[in-house]
Amino acid sequence: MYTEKVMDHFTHPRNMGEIENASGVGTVGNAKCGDIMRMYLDIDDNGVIRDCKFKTFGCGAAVATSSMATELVKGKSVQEALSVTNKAVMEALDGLPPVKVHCSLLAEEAIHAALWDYAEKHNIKIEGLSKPKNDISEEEEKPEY
Amino acid sequence: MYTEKVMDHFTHPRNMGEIENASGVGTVGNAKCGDIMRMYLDIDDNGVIRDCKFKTFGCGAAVATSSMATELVKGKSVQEALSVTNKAVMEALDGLPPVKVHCSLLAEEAIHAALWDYAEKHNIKIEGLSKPKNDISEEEEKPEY
Amino acid sequence: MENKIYLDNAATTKTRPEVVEAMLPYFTEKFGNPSSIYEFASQNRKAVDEAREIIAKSLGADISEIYFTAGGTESDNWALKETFDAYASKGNHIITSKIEHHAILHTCEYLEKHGCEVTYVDVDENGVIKLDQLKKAIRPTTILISVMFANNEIGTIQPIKEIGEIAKQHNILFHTDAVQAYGQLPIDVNELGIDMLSASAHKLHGPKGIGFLYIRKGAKLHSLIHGGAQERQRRAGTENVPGIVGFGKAVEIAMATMEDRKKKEIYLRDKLMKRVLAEIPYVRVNGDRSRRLPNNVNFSFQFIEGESLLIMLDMNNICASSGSACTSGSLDPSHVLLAIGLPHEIAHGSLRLTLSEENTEEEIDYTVDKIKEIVDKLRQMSPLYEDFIKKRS
Amino acid sequence: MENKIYLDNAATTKTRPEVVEAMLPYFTEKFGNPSSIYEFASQNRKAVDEAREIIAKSLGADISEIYFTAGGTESDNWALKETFDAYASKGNHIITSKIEHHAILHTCEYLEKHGCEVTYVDVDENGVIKLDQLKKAIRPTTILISVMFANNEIGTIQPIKEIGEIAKQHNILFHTDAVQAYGQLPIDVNELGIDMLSASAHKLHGPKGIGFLYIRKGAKLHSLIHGGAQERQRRAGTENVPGIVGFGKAVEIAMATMEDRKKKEIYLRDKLMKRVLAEIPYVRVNGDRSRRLPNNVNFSFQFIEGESLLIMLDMNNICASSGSACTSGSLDPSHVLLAIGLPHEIAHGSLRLTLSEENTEEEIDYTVDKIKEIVDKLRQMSPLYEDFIKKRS
Ligand SMILES: Cc1ncc(COP(=O)(O)O)c(C=O)c1O
Ligand SMILES: Cc1ncc(COP(=O)(O)O)c(C=O)c1O
Repeated sequence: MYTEKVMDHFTHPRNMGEIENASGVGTVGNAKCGDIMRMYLDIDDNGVIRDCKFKTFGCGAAVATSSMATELVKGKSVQEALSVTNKAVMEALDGLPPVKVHCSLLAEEAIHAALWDYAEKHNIKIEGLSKPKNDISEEEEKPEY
Repeated sequence: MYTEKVMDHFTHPRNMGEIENASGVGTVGNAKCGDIMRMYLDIDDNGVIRDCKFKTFGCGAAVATSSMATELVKGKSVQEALSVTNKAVMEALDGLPPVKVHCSLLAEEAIHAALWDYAEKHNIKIEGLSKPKNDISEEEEKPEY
Repeated sequence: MENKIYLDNAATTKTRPEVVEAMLPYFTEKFGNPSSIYEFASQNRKAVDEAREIIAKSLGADISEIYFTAGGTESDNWALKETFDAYASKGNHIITSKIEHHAILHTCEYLEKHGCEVTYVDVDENGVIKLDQLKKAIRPTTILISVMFANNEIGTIQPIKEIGEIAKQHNILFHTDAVQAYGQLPIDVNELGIDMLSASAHKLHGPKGIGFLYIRKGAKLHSLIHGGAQERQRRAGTENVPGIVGFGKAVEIAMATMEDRKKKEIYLRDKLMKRVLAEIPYVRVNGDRSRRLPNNVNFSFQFIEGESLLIMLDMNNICASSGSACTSGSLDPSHVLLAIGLPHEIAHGSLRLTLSEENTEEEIDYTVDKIKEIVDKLRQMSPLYEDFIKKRS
Repeated sequence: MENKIYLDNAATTKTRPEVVEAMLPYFTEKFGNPSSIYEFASQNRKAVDEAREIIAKSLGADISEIYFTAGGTESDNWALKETFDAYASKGNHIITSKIEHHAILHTCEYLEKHGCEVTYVDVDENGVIKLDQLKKAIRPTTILISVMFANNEIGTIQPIKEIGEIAKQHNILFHTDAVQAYGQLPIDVNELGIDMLSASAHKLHGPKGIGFLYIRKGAKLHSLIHGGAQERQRRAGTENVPGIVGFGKAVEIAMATMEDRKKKEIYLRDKLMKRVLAEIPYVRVNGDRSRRLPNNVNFSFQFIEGESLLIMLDMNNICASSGSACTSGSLDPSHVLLAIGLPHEIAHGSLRLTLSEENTEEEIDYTVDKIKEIVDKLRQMSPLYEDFIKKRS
């Protein structure tokens, strides 16, 4: 079902984890739909993404797209990162099954959400970035055991 | 599908053939339905069936019931022959498949038709015998090549 | 002959050993459910896709147009019932022929009880559909024309391309029951203008219980069998993987050997016909002499009844079939033989012999000898023959 | 482990070698069409009858009440659609449960579009149908109650006898989808008051593509699939003889080994449950603990998603299944898990393991070890787990 690249990024995710005191953190998706991605960005004073980490609740494609997205934005400027599209993520993974395309969109959104957080925290405006819509805080249901 | 007895009477039919100047001949059935039976009776002056022969156009069961019917009436008096029922024919054959029961009825009718013919020719009335309904002459269609 | 001579390949065929071979691993080794996501099952998904590809290619169709079913009957039911359902807003009229298989005719009867109007077009004395009648039958409410590719009893091949053109001109869907033709004749659904096509594996040396319906892209039919998302949500139920794999293999072989088989079968068929016609009086061949399935012979022997003939052939190790009422459990003889204008008693005396490439010339000669003997014996027993001879003399 | 550990027997099972053995002669040797009248085919008729007898006996039914179909899905479609058709004069209301298989639920949706009214009765948190709700749902127009014998996801066994009694009291037909239960649990249709029952061979180590519908004498349903006179005119299509023979053999073995299998499977199942519950935090067992199929385990692991879990298990050679949306191609997780009240994200984290007698204790231990490792790994990756831990500390 998945390409080798997807499987590789799923089983050996790059940059999985947290960044303490990150410059920006963004969480998108929704447990209801089965996918939540969180991106941590460490951005230096020149606006270059020094480090990027992720955590993901979701399917194999969700993990792989998160992993690949971190790879693609690392070392890039904020503006460059902004133009990393879901298509770029998919291409870098040698493609996704049609039913999984939404995972790559989520990865794009997660980066945007983290950048938005960074911009808010630092009180700057990033050209072409609007408030992300899919935030985990919008989620209604809570786990209950 | 057929019992051994049926198969035996089908493959080695008893009394198959014609009787010249028979005392009575009866033909029942209808080519349309795929079954025609003709019975020839040779009846002596005491009203005993000396000989009985048949010709049949029809399925295995039709042939076997004809054959068995001739066996059952041979040597019998006209009155006795009249009481040879389709059930008796079926029992003597160890049974017939349900869809073939009509063949045994046809055999009963064929005997009746031959007896009727005998009665008419000899101007006698046989107690309990009515004019057979299924005569080949009622058939509409004729073979046409 | 010691060995059985099987001349009933229109009823069903022997599954080829290569086909069984191909199926076997999918029972006990690669037994996974193709819908499962683990690797172990994905090989089955692949096997199903490969079979689908072989079949699509054999028809000039796209793989997305082939839907596996449990056989020709289900495919026929699906095509008719779901066209009726999906195109209700356009109309409720279906055109078919009088000589279709019961899988079509009984489905039509069912639909008639549910508001469908069906026109049953006549065939000529050779079993060829009357195209002018078909054209005249078309109404604004006609949603489907369903005419079989080749008849299962008398082997007549229909003018499919012409029907396809008529259907297209009037923007009507065209379904063909190709259960007998598929694997015997080359079929290109695009060339012939076919929108739906039914086939069944066991008629071409594949396994029983598996078939397909080809549905042209754009035809809007929904599922006949509802449930899981199998077959792109159009035919629910866990895929019969061994059956599908076997079907694919059978088609692959059928397509590769078609020309050679055809030649051999036509040679034997024609020899059989010629000898019977030359050596037995009062017999006719049913069906078209030239527009005919390579493996089909159908005779009517006057004065005798088919079931008796079959049983006696059986006792001589020859497997054949008849349009006699007695063999079907109904009272009337074959509707096909009646539709080509045979009187009942001649229809009753019919014999169908359907060959395969496995038959030998020796078998054919033996069969003719036996038919001769048996027909003669049964005629001696027949009151109809007696009358005929007496009248003649 | 080098060898694959197959824990998805609710999806499909390995065909038993004895079953394949029994089927084989019917492909290439005894390949005749059971409807043919010659001796060569009558052995197939007999083989079909024998299988039918084995199956009838296994249910306490009469042979004339068993109708072979292409699988559980067709049987379910048949029972519902043709009851709706045949009993239209009595009413148009069907009662079923919220946790039926899609073969029932999607058929109900189809029927709703055609004038049928359907009540979907709730289940409790263990997946047991609410009998009081079912009783209250009965109307004068109710023609059918269809409730599955045991659920395919969470293994809960329904109070079939009670439902049978309710149905009988109200003179309503009772159908049960026993696709998962048949062969695992003893079933007597008379004792339980079942009027119709669906089963599928491939769920009990028989072949794919063959099933049956039990129809109690007196129930008036007509055919779903129209055509030839097979199956006493109620299910047309050339009989899948190898499939039927294989089904018979599978049932014979299933009935003979039921008790031993059950013991073994329950032992392994309970061990699996106990170890997971003891060794992994934040997990729950779905389905009833005691009214449960012997071979079914269903967990929900909090904070993780099922497909990831499945893929990682697969990489460790373990075949399992999940109610996660991702595995079904739809967006919502399993309707069954939602019906027992699980929130979406917990339903997404579900894992179904379904055993067979072939599984070993070693396999179970290995599987638990792997689940532990993988769940831990996925939780380390999970933002939900991160939040949970942070909140807690
Ligand atoms: C022309 C035709 N259509 C349909 C069928 C039905 O196919 P099956 O019996 O495989 O369902 C047959 C064969 O029985 C056939 O000859
Ligand atoms: C409860 C239940 N009903 C029906 C079915 C459908 O059976 P099949 O896929 O064999 O048609 C299944 C299995 O998929 C099932 O588990």
